[in-house]
Amino acid sequence: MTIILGIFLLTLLVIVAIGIVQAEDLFTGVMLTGIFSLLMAANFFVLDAADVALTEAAVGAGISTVLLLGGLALMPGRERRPRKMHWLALGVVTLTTMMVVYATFEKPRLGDPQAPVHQHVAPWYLEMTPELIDIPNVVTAVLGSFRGYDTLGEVIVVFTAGIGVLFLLGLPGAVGERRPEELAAGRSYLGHHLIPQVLGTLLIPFILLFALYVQFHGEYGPGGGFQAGAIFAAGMVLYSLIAGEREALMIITPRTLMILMAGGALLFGGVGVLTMLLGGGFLDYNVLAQNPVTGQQWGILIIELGVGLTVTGVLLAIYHAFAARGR
Amino acid sequence: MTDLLSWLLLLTGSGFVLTGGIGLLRMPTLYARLHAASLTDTLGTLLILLGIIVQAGFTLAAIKLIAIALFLLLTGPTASYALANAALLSGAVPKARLLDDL
Amino acid sequence: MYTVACIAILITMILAIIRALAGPSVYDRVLAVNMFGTKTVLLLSVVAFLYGRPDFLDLALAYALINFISVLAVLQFFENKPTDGDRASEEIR
Amino acid sequence: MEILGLFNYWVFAVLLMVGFYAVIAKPNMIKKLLGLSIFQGAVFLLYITMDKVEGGTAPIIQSGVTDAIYSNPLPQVLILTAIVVGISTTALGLALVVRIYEAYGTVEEDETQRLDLEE
Repeated sequence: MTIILGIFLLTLLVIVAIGIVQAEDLFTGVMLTGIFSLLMAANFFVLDAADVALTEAAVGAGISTVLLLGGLALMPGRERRPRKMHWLALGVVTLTTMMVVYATFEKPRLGDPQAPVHQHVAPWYLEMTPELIDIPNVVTAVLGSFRGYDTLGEVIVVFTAGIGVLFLLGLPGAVGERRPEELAAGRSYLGHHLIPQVLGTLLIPFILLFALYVQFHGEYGPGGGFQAGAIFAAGMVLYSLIAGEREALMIITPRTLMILMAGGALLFGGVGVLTMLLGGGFLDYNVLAQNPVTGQQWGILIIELGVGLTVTGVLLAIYHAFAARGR
Repeated sequence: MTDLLSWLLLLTGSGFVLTGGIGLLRMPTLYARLHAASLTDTLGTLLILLGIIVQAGFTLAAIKLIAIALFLLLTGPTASYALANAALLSGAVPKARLLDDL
Repeated sequence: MYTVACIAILITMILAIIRALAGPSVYDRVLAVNMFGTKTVLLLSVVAFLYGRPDFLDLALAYALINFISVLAVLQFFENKPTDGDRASEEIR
Repeated sequence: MEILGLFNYWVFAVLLMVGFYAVIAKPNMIKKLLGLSIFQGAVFLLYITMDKVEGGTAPIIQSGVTDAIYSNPLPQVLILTAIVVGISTTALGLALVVRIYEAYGTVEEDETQRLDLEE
């Protein structure tokens, strides 16, 4: 059953991917990217990766379509020369596909417990997590503690990408800096649509609450800072859509966005420095409390919070940068 | 008894979901497709989720499923509204109204 | 039992993808994407029970909560960019 | 049936190359970005395929269950972070394209090259 479901979803994935590449209208391409992301999440779920599927869901449903549309609104929506085949490229691509497919015959089959990837550190993680950290979600344990350096690096990358977007597009200034008529001219929100407005106002608290649940429940079920940050940002994007960007920027001001972006990464790094000051290694949470296991749990809780803050800040700042450019 | 009820809900739900899919594919105009897809979407979804809730009994999972059903019940029609509005805004006039104008 | 619902949902997914690829107007595609989103929520809920790990319903909950944001973004996109010549030509049939 | 165990890898290969085709053959930069995200998706799929263990379940330890088989947590950690990094970098690319459009008035690669040569 599982394997048939998987094959089915993967085939759809390939069809949609070809559809994206062949779409003449870029808007169509962006919409198909939405389906691509949904299929990806379903595939991850079928392959027993609940955390990854939740991340794909949070990012794909709430953020990526909105961002791509925000970029597309600033430029013409069509490719100039639709549907021209590039024969050389097609040849190269076909040849490489065949080579990669040939190479896969050496790979272990799907789900083979003897595959090399399952022989290395993974069994150790699965075995030692209950003893050393004592939280049910091994993915969170590996993310926060065993491979904390990695995660810190990724957070810095996200932060850098956010800074890069702000360098290129500029963050909208504080609300006072804009002339009122300038703000009134851009009717870039859905305030006059009553139904989305009422419903959005109703749902935003639930979305934000759910984001907090995902953030702090990450040690017990699928979730964590990355997912929670994306969901929280999606909630604020929804607010920005229905109440106007100006209102949204009054709640989370550009200054606050900066503090969120940098603060999260600093919090993460700060925990590392703190553990060093307390006599442990960098990001060695054992020293944070009397009991090493409690220390580990505290450390993971704090760094996940840092991750969540940075991801929220970066995604929101990127959204506002694109939206402000459109006015 | 529970099994029978849950079977019934899941089967009718699946029927509605399929009808919606066929309607989405086969209806002749955009607004007809919108109509076919949005109505069956809400009903079929609710029935299937109810069918699972009956199976789950009174657990945390059931509460989550009720929340999912509630949110889908709210967001589905809103999305349809937003979509129809976007279509209308960019000048796609329903066919029936075109006939009236003649 | 879940398998029947699963198959119905998967067939509907194919139909939605055909509509999304065929168009003809952009709104048909958005409609198909939206419908595909609801079907994914259903599929995830059903599969979570099929696998016997109902604690993974969080995933379906996330989709149920935030999937319609993209449709609202589409509405806003067309409000800001009313009718450009390209799109008017492929209007509704 | 045994050979179907490789199907995920074949899909990975095809997706990878579909994305790559968009990057090298399509002149439109937004299309290139979409191709890049397909490419990214293919890599995610490869990693997540490797985490699957037959008869296993997601690596969230169930209390009271001792004989459960869990899938490999390591690829999941790598890809979980990579998805968020992926959307940030896509946004960065999109920002670059927006600036290119503002400077050249087009997002077609060959046209920007021609405009560069004319200067």
